[in-house]
Amino acid sequence: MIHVAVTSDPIDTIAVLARVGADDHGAALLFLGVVRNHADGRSVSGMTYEAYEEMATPVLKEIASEVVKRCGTDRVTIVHRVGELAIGEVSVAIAVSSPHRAEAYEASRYVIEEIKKRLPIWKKEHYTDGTDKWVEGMKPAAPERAGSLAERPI
Amino acid sequence: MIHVAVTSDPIDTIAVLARVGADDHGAALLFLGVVRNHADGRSVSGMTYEAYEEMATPVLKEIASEVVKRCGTDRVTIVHRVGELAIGEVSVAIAVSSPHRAEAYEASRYVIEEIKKRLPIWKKEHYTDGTDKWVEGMKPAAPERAGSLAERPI
Amino acid sequence: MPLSIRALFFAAYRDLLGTPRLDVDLPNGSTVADLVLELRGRGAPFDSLPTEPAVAVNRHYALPSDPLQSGDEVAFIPPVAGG
Amino acid sequence: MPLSIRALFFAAYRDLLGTPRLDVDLPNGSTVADLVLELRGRGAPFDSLPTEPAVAVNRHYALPSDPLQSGDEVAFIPPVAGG
Repeated sequence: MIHVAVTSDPIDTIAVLARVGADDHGAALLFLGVVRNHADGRSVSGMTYEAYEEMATPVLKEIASEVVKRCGTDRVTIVHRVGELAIGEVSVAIAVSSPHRAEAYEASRYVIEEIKKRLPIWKKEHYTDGTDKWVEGMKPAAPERAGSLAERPI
Repeated sequence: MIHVAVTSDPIDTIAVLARVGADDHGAALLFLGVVRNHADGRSVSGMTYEAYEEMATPVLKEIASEVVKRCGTDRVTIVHRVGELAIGEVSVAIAVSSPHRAEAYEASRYVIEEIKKRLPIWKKEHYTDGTDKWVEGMKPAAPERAGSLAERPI
Repeated sequence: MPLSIRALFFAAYRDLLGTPRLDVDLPNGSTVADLVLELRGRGAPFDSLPTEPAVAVNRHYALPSDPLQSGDEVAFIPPVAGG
Repeated sequence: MPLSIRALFFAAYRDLLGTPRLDVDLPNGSTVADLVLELRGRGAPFDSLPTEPAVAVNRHYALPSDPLQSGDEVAFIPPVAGG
């Protein structure tokens, strides 16, 4: 069971964790990304997250589906926050569960690394000196396919 | 801040997670070990955990201290349950937080692997056919030191 | 009949161009690369877009050589920074 | 004066021996290995203990060669299975 969401509401981390787990699962893992008070040596007062929401949700679903195939767990929940976040607020929550712990760690790590590579979400850091800046992120890789109409998803 | 406990009460996983986190920490990770309904192909109805409690608590503290040194996070909480556990109940909860995610994953994994290697806790599987068996675990490694009185911790 | 494309700009690109979207007409047979060329050819501030930005066509990442169709939603994706 | 040792047995070892603890007197200068030998020498069921079990002296893992002192708490640690 896969569940993903992009939301402007504060993330209910307990609810995210509660979505995973099964009677034959011996391990569950909850990862939280949290807004912190500094970046590159500068003092941060808060963060604005912006998403291309119509694309972000399917990309999250895609990442979750890859985890099911690769890591052998069918319980993955990913919730990403958007909007204005204060220090200490949760920007992303990832919950997975699996029969054994190794797959849970692998699955959780895979999700957050793929999010950093290709989820169309951006964040602007607000500094305590009143300035702000879009965080320099990663350029998503081009798709691995020939550029033909026939192969392009419609 | 390190917190460890061995308890016969159900683990309040939210409280475990709430113990970690700091304004300069961007990642938090909660690992849960959960009793599952099968082992080695046999159907399991529950589990009894037994600890050498007077030793288990200091060993957990030792593991947590090692994490602080190795992984550069000072927020580690470990709670291990003992007693009779039903399927789906949490046997161990490990929460860590750190400035960046890599250390959080490393720290969390280190704790659970070391628990499996040297925490003096044992579990008896109760099978649905009415039989039970102590789980074959790992023999803790002998300490890495010469066997002299002077070097033995008092 | 030319292609009618809707271009979307997010985050730093939106701030750079001062708009979140733009409707663009292109000749038939145009590709993603042609759209980038057309926009950058408009001069400042468009020429500050990268020569090969990440682009999603109808919410899927696309190659510069991918052909466009009328009605396509073409999003210019600045380097992402989720999580 | 002999050493007075308290031996503790957990989990499978306790079930094997039918007791969680035993007070044992040993000659001065005895080591962990000597205690194991003394116990295994008692015959069944003690001879089912491993020849080199994991042992903790006063709650720290110890080596077979570690000397014992009177009053030591020596725990026989079956293979652990926490988590």
